Parts: sequence; structure tokens; C-alpha cells
Amino acid sequence: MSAHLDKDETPVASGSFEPKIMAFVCNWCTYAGADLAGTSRMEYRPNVRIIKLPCTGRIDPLFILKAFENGADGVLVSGCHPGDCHYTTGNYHARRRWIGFKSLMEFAGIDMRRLHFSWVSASEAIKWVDLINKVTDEVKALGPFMEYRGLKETELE
Amino acid sequence: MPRIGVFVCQCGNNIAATVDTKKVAEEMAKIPGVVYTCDYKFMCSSPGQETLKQAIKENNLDGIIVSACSPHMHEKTFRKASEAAGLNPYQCEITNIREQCSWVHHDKTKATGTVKSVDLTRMTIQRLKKNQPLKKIKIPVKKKALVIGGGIAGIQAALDIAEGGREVILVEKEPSIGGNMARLSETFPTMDCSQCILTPKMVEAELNENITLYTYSEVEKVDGYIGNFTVTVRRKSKYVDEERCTGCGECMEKCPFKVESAFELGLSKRKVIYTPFPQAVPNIPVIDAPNCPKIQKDKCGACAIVCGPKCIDFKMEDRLETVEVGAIVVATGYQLMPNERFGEYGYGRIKDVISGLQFERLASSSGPTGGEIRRPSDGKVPESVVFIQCVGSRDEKKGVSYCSKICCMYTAKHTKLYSHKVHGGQSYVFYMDIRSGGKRYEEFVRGAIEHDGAMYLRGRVSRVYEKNGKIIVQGADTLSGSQVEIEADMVVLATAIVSREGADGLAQRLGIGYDKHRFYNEYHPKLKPVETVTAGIYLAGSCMGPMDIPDSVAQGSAAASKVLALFSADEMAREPITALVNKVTCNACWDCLTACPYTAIEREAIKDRKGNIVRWVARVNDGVCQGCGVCVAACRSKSIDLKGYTDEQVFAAINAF
Amino acid sequence: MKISYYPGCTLNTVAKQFDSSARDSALAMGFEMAELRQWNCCGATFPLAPDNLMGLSAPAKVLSGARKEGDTLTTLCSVCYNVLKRTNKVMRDSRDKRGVVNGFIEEEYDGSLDVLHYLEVLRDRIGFDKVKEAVKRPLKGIKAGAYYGCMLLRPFEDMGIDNAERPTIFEDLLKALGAEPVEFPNRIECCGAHLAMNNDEVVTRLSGAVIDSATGMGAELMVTSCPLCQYNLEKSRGAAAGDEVPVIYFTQALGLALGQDLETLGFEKNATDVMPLLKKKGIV
Amino acid sequence: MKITLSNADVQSKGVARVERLSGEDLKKCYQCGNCSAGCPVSYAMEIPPTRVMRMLQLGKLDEVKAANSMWLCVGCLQCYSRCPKGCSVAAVLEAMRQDALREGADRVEVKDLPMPLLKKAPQQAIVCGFRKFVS
Ligand SMILES: Cc1cc2nc3c(=O)[nH]c(=O)nc-3n(C[C@H](O)[C@H](O)[C@H](O)COP(=O)(O)OP(=O)(O)OC[C@H]3O[C@@H](n4cnc5c(N)ncnc54)[C@H](O)[C@@H]3O)c2cc1C
Ligand SMILES: Cc1cc2nc3c(=O)[nH]c(=O)nc-3n(C[C@H](O)[C@H](O)[C@H](O)COP(=O)(O)OP(=O)(O)OC[C@H]3O[C@@H](n4cnc5c(N)ncnc54)[C@H](O)[C@@H]3O)c2cc1C
Ligand code: SF4
Ligand code: SF4
Ligand code: SF4
Ligand code: SF4
Ligand code: SF4
Ligand code: SF4
Ligand code: SF4
Ligand code: SF4
Repeated sequence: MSAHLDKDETPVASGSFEPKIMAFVCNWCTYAGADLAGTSRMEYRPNVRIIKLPCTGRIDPLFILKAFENGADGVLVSGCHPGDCHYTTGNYHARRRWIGFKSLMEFAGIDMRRLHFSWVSASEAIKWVDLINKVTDEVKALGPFMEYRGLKETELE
Repeated sequence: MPRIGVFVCQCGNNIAATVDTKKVAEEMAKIPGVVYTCDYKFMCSSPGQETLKQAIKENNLDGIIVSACSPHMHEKTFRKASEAAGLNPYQCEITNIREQCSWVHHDKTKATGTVKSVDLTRMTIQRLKKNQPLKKIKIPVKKKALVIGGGIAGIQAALDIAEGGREVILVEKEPSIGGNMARLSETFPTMDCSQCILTPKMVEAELNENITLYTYSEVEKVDGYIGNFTVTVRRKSKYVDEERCTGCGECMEKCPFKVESAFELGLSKRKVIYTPFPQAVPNIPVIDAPNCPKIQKDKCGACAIVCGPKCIDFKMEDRLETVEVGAIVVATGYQLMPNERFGEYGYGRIKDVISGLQFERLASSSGPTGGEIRRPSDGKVPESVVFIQCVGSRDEKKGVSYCSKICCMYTAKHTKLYSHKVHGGQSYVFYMDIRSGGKRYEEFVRGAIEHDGAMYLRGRVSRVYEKNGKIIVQGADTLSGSQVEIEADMVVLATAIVSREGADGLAQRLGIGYDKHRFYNEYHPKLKPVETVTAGIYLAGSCMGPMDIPDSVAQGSAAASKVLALFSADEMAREPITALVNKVTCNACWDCLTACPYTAIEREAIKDRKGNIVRWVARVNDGVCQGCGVCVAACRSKSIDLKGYTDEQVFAAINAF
Repeated sequence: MKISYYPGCTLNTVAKQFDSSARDSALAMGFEMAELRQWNCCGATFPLAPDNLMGLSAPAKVLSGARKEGDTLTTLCSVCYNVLKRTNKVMRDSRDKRGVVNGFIEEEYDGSLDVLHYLEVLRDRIGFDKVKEAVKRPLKGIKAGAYYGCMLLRPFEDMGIDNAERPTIFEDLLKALGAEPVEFPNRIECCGAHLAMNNDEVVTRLSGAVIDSATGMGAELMVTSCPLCQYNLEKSRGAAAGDEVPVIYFTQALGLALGQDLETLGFEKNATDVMPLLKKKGIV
Repeated sequence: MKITLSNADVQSKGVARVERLSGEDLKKCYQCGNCSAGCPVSYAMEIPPTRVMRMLQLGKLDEVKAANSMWLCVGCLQCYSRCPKGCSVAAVLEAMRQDALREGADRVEVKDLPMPLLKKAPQQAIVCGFRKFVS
């Protein structure tokens, strides 16, 4: 599914590449942190699309692969700080699984610079803003991620 | 084909200023399955909600999206409205285009907020298409509580629950309730006598008809979940029939054997058949079986002979009792760190080096000296007493890293008690910092120094030894920068408060968390200070960490109010966001079971028609599951999914990215 | 049984009686102290600053040599024991330091030696009950103060020979020998150590306090396990109230109890004469 | 006594060096006084152990170096074995001593030592003494 707006209305200035970032965040900490950035009227790069999950422990590696297939140039995973998890240990599971993820992703040929893992608490609006800006700029510098997009087309056929 | 309605909110100008809500609605109308769209000034206002309800009915919508503020704001509002219009509330989803779009992307000319709103709403629509109608989980609640631990915190919790009209079982492992407070003499900051304020509460607990005391009992097993716990209690054999015993005390009078009294911390002896202290509740003796020659080798039996009502039964055995309760309050308290660890202070070797609790017994009018301060070795009244603070506390190397919080205060109290009881006596206190942050606490400590003449020395003691019948304390006073040697008659160690022996075992049985010091973890230290991560189990008092009586009582009451709130309805409604196992594909690897932070997953046997077990699968206990989804990601065979956040729903959203 | 033995410099010179009485007693207890074929000074101080790796090379060299002769090494002097045991631990536990030190000494030592004090050999390998059985001349009626000093016990995590604040190993031996050990407060306090070299005031004061503390508790004899302690205590006697108390090495007490010839025990080398006491108690 | 404190004191490079040489983290010391209480030579030190730690926390390295404390420490480890924070004043003093010795500031001259001492004292005293006092 491509953008529903007409080409000329998209924010992409001609010639310059605007990456698409998918963010998987937990409901309790990072989602609330992003809300706070909103209530505080902080401005940040518009490239991120959030999917809310109860906990980072819910995240399946396939979510990330699917995001890349669907045109994400970068993926961000963010949840509560260690020891702060709403579900006590969910983020520990996520973190432990993360080690496995990493080798899987690397094996799948994904440049690890396109994948970010972070902790943002409900009060860290500034951290959220900085994180999005940083991830966007880094992924922007890396250029579009094309390797996985084809997969989807073939899958659909 | 689904029939979806999309409502785009302008939030006055909050959204509309930077997001073209009309455009968003128009774009959504193009998506297959969307049959109704609109944009509106204030969706959450009454007219806004009316529009929504009407649209649902008129267009026969089977799912709606409200693109507005954060779901943390108004998800509940719109789900309620949907329900009122006959739509399953979980068929209503929110897209956050305010906090995530209009408020953070201000550039209207580039339309960044509009583009993002369109993307996010589209993703939500695709997700919604995969939604299943869900029903709130209703859990019946047994309106009876169990309190574990009969110290002041547990007594307070039990009394308050009983006062609220609910039944309580109070389980105490010792023969009497009262806990550590029963040992204290007078209590800071007001210096009332501990027995005087505690005994009435103990008696009240015994007499209150809503409270059942299970003394000399321990919790052996806990099954079930909030509202529905099944608890197995071991009622240790007292060898005395509680129903018939009149508490006359004849048996104790006549018992010929004595052993060291644990309640008196070794300062005096008690009989083999005993109550821990004279004001014990219940006032029923128990036989200390390992020390009773009758029970061990069939010699003696004096108590049974003198007992009028014939209630002594040497053959009595432990009983296991099962109780069903809806909530549990844990109030198992603290103990002191064993002083033997500090060889340099001579505890155990020098008789007149004692612990703070032992000093309480010496100062207590019901204690072994009748409230006179006399040293254990020779009964002499000590003319100088050295108090050493922070023994084992704030000591990473040999003790614990934390501050025990109450010892500064009770040491100040001890100096006061001493100066009141021994005229002309001098107390010395070695301290590192004085921690007296409480109402009237600092004034209390200053009073000990300025009014009662305690000599406070800032520094620590390196060692304590005996010389010519005196105890030599070798310390430093860092304020004057000198070494200090004091000849003392008695030394009192303010030993660290630590968790009870076996606290971790009980926590594991209950499924609650504890820290590395084995103190129980509250759900949130500031906002949920008496809850645990396990719904329906609450904490009170010093089992959570060092705590004085005012705090312990406040927590007992707080825990009771949580229990009463839980018991205020017959059923408890829970969000239906729980995990669900596909029994067909589950291969019983138990990865989910080990991953679940709440032990919500159980093993279920699948039986054939004859009742033989053919295989095992995982089953989620809806009463316990909190909906974190950790199990889902852990399952390699994709046999477990999370309602409300199914793989299908998440993939649909990603695919619409 | 043969156990490798590191005498250290002092036991070859001013503390010969410590050495010879230990060797004879060992034989009587059924083991032989086999002096290392080659050894050098241990450095007499364990470098307290972890940065000072050079200070580890001398003791490491001793250990490395000893390892080639067996898996256990024993010493008598508390200082040697302290230095060797702690160096051994570093060589075993720290891969980095092991590498550097082995580089200095051109060896491949891995810390696999068991470094034991002679007291430990008696307690753990022989057993104090065996010692007790072998006693022929019990030191009956002698109130003896065992002086541990610092190096035998501290730091506890490295030495581990006994409870650092309330040790008993020394007293247990004296009990086995038939003496009456007196536990005195200063038995684990410092004697002044190397300040013997340039600060008599401190040494006299500290050692004097040790003697006073022991005699205050009724000690009639003091027993040491270190030539430096021995030297400082002997030298400081004049300052202490309990002036008369003789100071001997624990191996001399051991040899005495095991019934060895008085001449071989080297009492004459001690600054204080223990004979009057022994005579008074009817032991000789 | 009055001292002036600047960032350069509090973040003193010299003290950082002592920390590196000794392997001790001076910030850990919370001034409880236990080391001074138990140190057998603290009575004779111009700056007793607890205060040594404090002065170094304040960056006053020169003051500590000028005092006799490091030359008096007998290395008995009473301070270390009883410090609730696991700090070794002994190691800190040794590091400072090493530093001073490396700069050539010998504390004793061999030629000044009395003959009877050299004859009668156990070698270990002399070896150890040399290592503590002579570069
Ligand atoms: C020397 C000293 C002096 C003090 N003086 C004061 C003072 O002056 N003022 C003040 O405010 N505070 C004072 N305190 C603190 C006071 O003692 C505590 O705040 C208070 O006792 C805590 O009550 P609690 O109910 O939490 O725990 P506890 O009193 O420890 O009670 C816990 C109870 O639970 C029972 N229990 C434990 N485990 C189990 C189990 N598994 N199953 C069943 N039962 C179990 C125990 O037997 C005990 O009866 C002092 C403390 C000390 C050490
Ligand atoms: C600088 C500072 C930092 C702090 N940091 C922390 C921290 O990090 N962690 C922590 O745990 N605590 C912290 N605290 C403490 C914390 O602020 C308090 O514990 C907490 O705010 C107390 O909440 P409260 O509801 O009792 O009182 P308040 O927050 O004072 O609320 C009282 C409310 O009542 C209203 N009110 C007053 N009178 C009336 C009236 N007559 N009628 C109607 N309404 C009235 C007031 O307007 C106010 O809204 C900090 C405090 C300070 C000063
Ligand atoms: S629903 Fe939310 S966005 Fe809409 S008017 Fe209400 S507060 Fe504003
Ligand atoms: S004599 Fe019998 S009735 Fe009286 S207290 Fe003892 S057991 Fe109870
Ligand atoms: S039978 Fe046991 S409890 Fe009874 S009097 Fe004899 S010793 Fe005491
Ligand atoms: S309350 Fe006071 S005495 Fe107790 S640990 Fe804390 S500072 Fe030390
Ligand atoms: S969703 Fe979380 S709480 Fe529920 S069963 Fe799975 S892991 Fe346990
Ligand atoms: S992880 Fe999956 S397959 Fe394994 S037991 Fe749980 S549900 Fe069944
Ligand atoms: S004992 Fe340790 S913490 Fe206490 S003053 Fe000395 S160095 Fe500092
Ligand atoms: S090692 Fe040094 S500073 Fe530490 S107690 Fe001994 S003499 Fe004092």
C-alpha cells in the first residue's frame, strides 16, 4: 500500500530522501513519553509511525522483518527502563531476546544501524524527541533500504 | 465486507491548526470497507459523542476509528459511547493524531501532520479489520481475607478489614500475635508504653467476631488468583486443646524444665510449656516439643496431671487446613541481623554487649529485670553505656548497603530511657549521621542530647574488648579528629534490620517479588506502595523494608482499604486483554510458562474419552494474566496469542505502513 | 609425608631457633619439611598498591620454583606467609597480572600451589588431636598468650586461615600442647612492624601495649609466629608493665611439648629466658 | 583552618593518579571514622586515616604528602579489614609513598641506621623498611 496522497503533496522535498521509520513502543512508558512530547508541544522529525504494544516483551522478530518488507528504512523498539517495566520483567525478556534478534537480523542481512533499541520513560519527552531526530538522521544518511522491499511484492504475487 | 466509520476530531484548533482533518477524512473514505467518515470540532463533547452513536446506528457500523487525542485520554470515553450504541467496545479504536501529529509537527505548508495522520489512521483501520469482539472478564470475589503475620502491621490490617465488615483469618507463626512491637518498652516519638498501646489491639483482634486467629501456624501453599485464592495453612501442634484451655497457667507453673526464652532474646528462661510473654494473645500455652522430655522420651507429663480441664494431648499432630480467600495481606515483619558477624564488637563473647532489642527488654517493665537497666553479666546497674549505631547497616562489606532507618531514633530513645532510669549514668552514642526525618523526630533526638545529656560522638567504633572487668570501646570522633577510648559498663549495638529468615520462600509460594535483601517489592514505590505485582496480594509493614510503627500502621490500614475496595463488588471486571493458547498446535514446550512474569500459565492435561491423559498443553489463567504478551513472543510454534494485540492485528497495521 | 618448605631470610639468620624447632617437630609429627632447592627473599611486604607489579615478581619466583617441587608450600614466618599466599592468589585469579609477572620472571606460573602456614599444616593436614597425642611434656599450668599480629590474618579474604576478628587456631594448638591459652585483646593488634627500623617510640608503645594486654589477662608466656613480632616484643619489654614475661616462637613451645632436648630448642637465642618459668611450673 | 576549594582541587589530577596507583575509589569513603578508630599509629599521625581520605577527596594532595601519615602507616590493614565501604587507606598511603619515593624522597638513609639494629633486627624488618622508605 503506497501513500494515498498525491505525490506533490508529500513532504518529501524533491531530490532529498526522507526515510520511513517504524517504531514499536510499549503502552506504559514510551507511548506515554511520546504523548508528553506532544502535550509539551515539542517538535521532532515527522518520519516515525508508532505501533503501540502492551510491552516490548510482546515484540516478535517477525514484526521487524515485516516492517522492513513494507518499506521501513529504519525500525525503533522502545520500552520501559530496566527495572521499571509495568509487567515487572517483560522488558528483561525483550532485552534477552534482543541478543537473539540481533544475530538473526544480521544473518538476514540487515544493517544493524537501521535497528534501534532504546528505553524511554513516561517522563522522558526530551529523550524521545532526541531519539527520533537521531534515528531519522542516521537512517537518512544510510539511504533507502531496498533489500527487503522486493520480498513483499513477490510474496503478494 | 466490514462497515467501518472514521471520525476525525479537530479538537477545536488543537488538531485542525496543523492537520487538515477534512483531507484525512476524505482519504479514509477511499479505503475499502470504510462506509462513513466525518470530521468534527470536539468529538469528546456530548454532541460529539451523540454524532458517533447516531452514526453507528444509522450506518450499521461494525467498527469505528476515532482519530483524535491519545488513547490514554479518551479511549474509555469512546468505547463507552460505542457500547451505548450497541457496538462491542473493543471494535472501537483510537488513532492518536494530536499528541503524535498536530502537536509535534507544526509545519502546515509541508502538511507533515496531515500525511502522518493519514498514515496512522490507515494503519488503525487495517488493524481494526482484524479485531475480534471481546468481553470484559468477570471474576467472582470471595469476600474473606487472609493476613499473614500478626505484628502491629498485620493486626492493624486485620482490624480494619474486620471493621469494614469482612471476615479475616490472621495467620501468625508464633504462639502469640504481637510481633516485635510486643518486645518494645516505650516507643518514639511519643514515648508511650508499647504494651499499653499494643495489648488493647491484640485483645480486640482476638475478640472481633470477624477475625479468626490462627496462631502457631504457617502458610504452606497458595493457589489461585485475585478474588479466588486457596491457601493451605499448617497449624502446628500446640499439644494443648485450644477450645478447652482456660489459660489458668497451672501447667506452666508446674513444668519442671526451663529453656532459654526466644522472646526475651536469651535474657531469661521460660518453661517448656509456655506462652511467649504474659499478655500473649491467645493466652494459651504451647509445648515446645523438641525440649519436652515427655514428647521426646516419655518422661515427665507433669503438665497433663495438673491441667484441670485435661486439655493436654502429647499425641497431637500438625493439621493442614485449606482456606478460601479473595485477598491476602503479607505482614511478616523483620528481624535483626545476627550480631555474631561483627567479631570486633565482641557480641556473644562479652556478655554485656547486647543488641537494641535486648536493651528494649531490659527497659521494659514486663521484661526480665522488671524495667531496671541491669547488665546481663552480673546484674549491676551500668554507669556508662556506649551505643553504637549502624552496626551492619550501611556496611557493604560485612553487612547490608542500606540504612535501617529506625535505629537512629530508637538509639536516641534508649539514651532517654537510660537517663530516666539511671540517674548519674552517662550514655555515649557513636553515629555516622543522624537520620531523624519524621514528624517531631529531630526534636526528639535533640532532646536526648540537650535535655537528657547523651554524648553523641560522630564516628565509628573499631573494636570493643574487655580489660579489668570494664568494656573498652575504641572509636573515633571525627569532629575533633581524635581517637576515643571509653570505659563502659555496657555496649548496645543498633543492629541492622533485615528481612525474616525464610522470607524468600514465602514470596515464592505467594508469587510476589523481593529484592536482593529479601524484602518484598511493592508494585510501585510511590504510587502503589502496598500492592504487589500479583493482583490481590498486598503488603504491610516492615516485610517491605525497615519501618517504624507509625509507618507500619499506616500501611496496615492502606492494605486493608485496598482489600475492602476489592471486596466492595461481587464481581471484578478486568480488561479482556489476555493470552489464549491454541490447544491444537501447542507442543507443551513450556517456554511461555517460564517466560510469563505472573505465573499465569498452567499445564492442562488433554484426556481421551476414557479419561487417560493423552498429552499436555498450556492454559492461560484469565484471572491472573495481565496481558503483557511476553508469552506470545516466547512461543516458537506460534500457539499462543494475545487478545487485542494478536499477530494478525499487528501485521495488518504493519502491512498498511 | 614431605612438604616443601620456604624458610625465608630471617629464619636462616637471627631466627634459627624458629626454623630448627619447626623441622624437628615436623619429623616428630611424621612429616618432613623439605627446604626448597633454590629460593630468594619474598620481599617482606606484599605491595599494597595493586599497580606495583614489580613487587610481586620476587614472591612469584619463589612460588614458581616451589611448584616444580610439589603442590604444597609451607612457611613459618607470618610475613613470608602473607606475601606468598597473597601473591599466589593474584597469580591464580588475575589473568592480566599473571601475564605481566610471568613476563618479568620468565616463568609460566599459574597459582596452582597451596600455600599453608605451618599452623595450618598442623591443624588441617596432621590434626591437633594427633599433636595432642604426641605430647610428651605437656605445658601444664602455663598461661600462654598467643600473639597473632597482623600478617597471619589480614586481609581475611586473601588469608582465610581463620576468623580475622576472633581467631582460635593458635589457642587451639596451645591447648593441644597442654598449656592454658589466654585470649587477650591485643593479640591481633600490630607490634609496630618495620617501624623497628626508624621509630622506636611507636614500636615500644605498640608492642608494650601487646605485652600489657597479655599479662593483664594473666599470661605468663607469649608465643609468636613471626621473627619481626618476636623482635619487637622482646625489644619493647622494658616499656611494658609485664616486663618479666618471656616471648618464644610457637615451634619452640611445640618442640618443648613434644619432648625434644632442651638444647635443640634454642631458648638461649631468645632475648628472654623461659627456663625459670618452665622450672617453676615443673615442666623441666 | 580555612581552605579554598576550586574545581581544580575537587577534580585534582594528582588525586586521580593516587586513585589509579592505589586502585581505590576515594569517593566511596563516607568518613565514618572506623579507620582512624582502629589504626594503631593514628595517634601519632599528623593527619589520621579518615582525614587523609577526606583531604584527598577535597584534592589537598600536597597537605597529605607533607604530613608524616604515610611514613607511619605500618601496613597492618586494620583500616581495610574493618572499613564498611571496603576502602584501603593502607593502599592509598602506599601509593602516595611510592610516588614520593619515585621522586627520590628517601625517608631513611642507610648510613644513618645504627649498627646494633642492622645486626640484631630480623632481615625482614630491614628489607621491608627499605621498600617502604627508600627508593
Ligand atoms: C530495638 C528496636 C526498637 C524499636 N523502637 C521503636 C519505637 O520506639 N517506635 C517505633 O515506631 N518503632 C520502633 N521499632 C520498630 C518496630 O519494631 C517496627 O516498626 C514494628 O515492629 C514493625 O511491625 P511489623 O508488623 O511490620 O513486623 P513485626 O513486628 O516483625 O511482626 C511480624 C509478625 O509476623 C510473624 N511472621 C513472620 N513470618 C511469618 C510467616 N511466614 N507466617 C506467619 N507469621 C509470620 C512474626 O512472628 C511477627 O509476629 C523498634 C525496632 C527495634 C529493633
Ligand atoms: C523541591 C521538591 C522536590 C521534591 N521531590 C520529590 C521526589 O523526587 N520524590 C518524592 O517522592 N517527593 C518529592 N517531593 C515531595 C512531594 O512534593 C510531596 O510528597 C507531595 O507533593 C505531597 O503531596 P500532597 O498531596 O500531600 O500535597 P500537595 O502536593 O501540596 O497537594 C495539596 C493540594 O491541595 C490543594 N489545597 C490546599 N489547600 C486547600 C484548600 N483549603 N482547599 C482545597 N484545596 C486545597 C493545593 O492547591 C494542592 O493542590 C519534593 C518536594 C519538593 C519541595
Ligand atoms: S476527543 Fe480528544 S482530540 Fe477530540 S476534542 Fe476531545 S480532547 Fe480534543
Ligand atoms: S493448665 Fe490446662 S487449662 Fe490451664 S493453661 Fe495449662 S493447658 Fe490451659
Ligand atoms: S511434659 Fe513437657 S511440657 Fe509438660 S511439664 Fe513435663 S516437660 Fe513440661
Ligand atoms: S537509621 Fe541511623 S543508625 Fe540506623 S542505619 Fe540509618 S543512619 Fe545508621
Ligand atoms: S500475556 Fe503476559 S501475563 Fe498473560 S499469560 Fe502471557 S506472559 Fe503471562
Ligand atoms: S510456548 Fe507455545 S507451544 Fe510451548 S507450551 Fe507455550 S503455547 Fe505451547
Ligand atoms: S573506614 Fe573506610 S569509609 Fe570509614 S573513614 Fe576510613 S576509609 Fe572512609
Ligand atoms: S594499614 Fe596503616 S593506615 Fe591502616 S590501620 Fe594500619 S597503620 Fe593505620
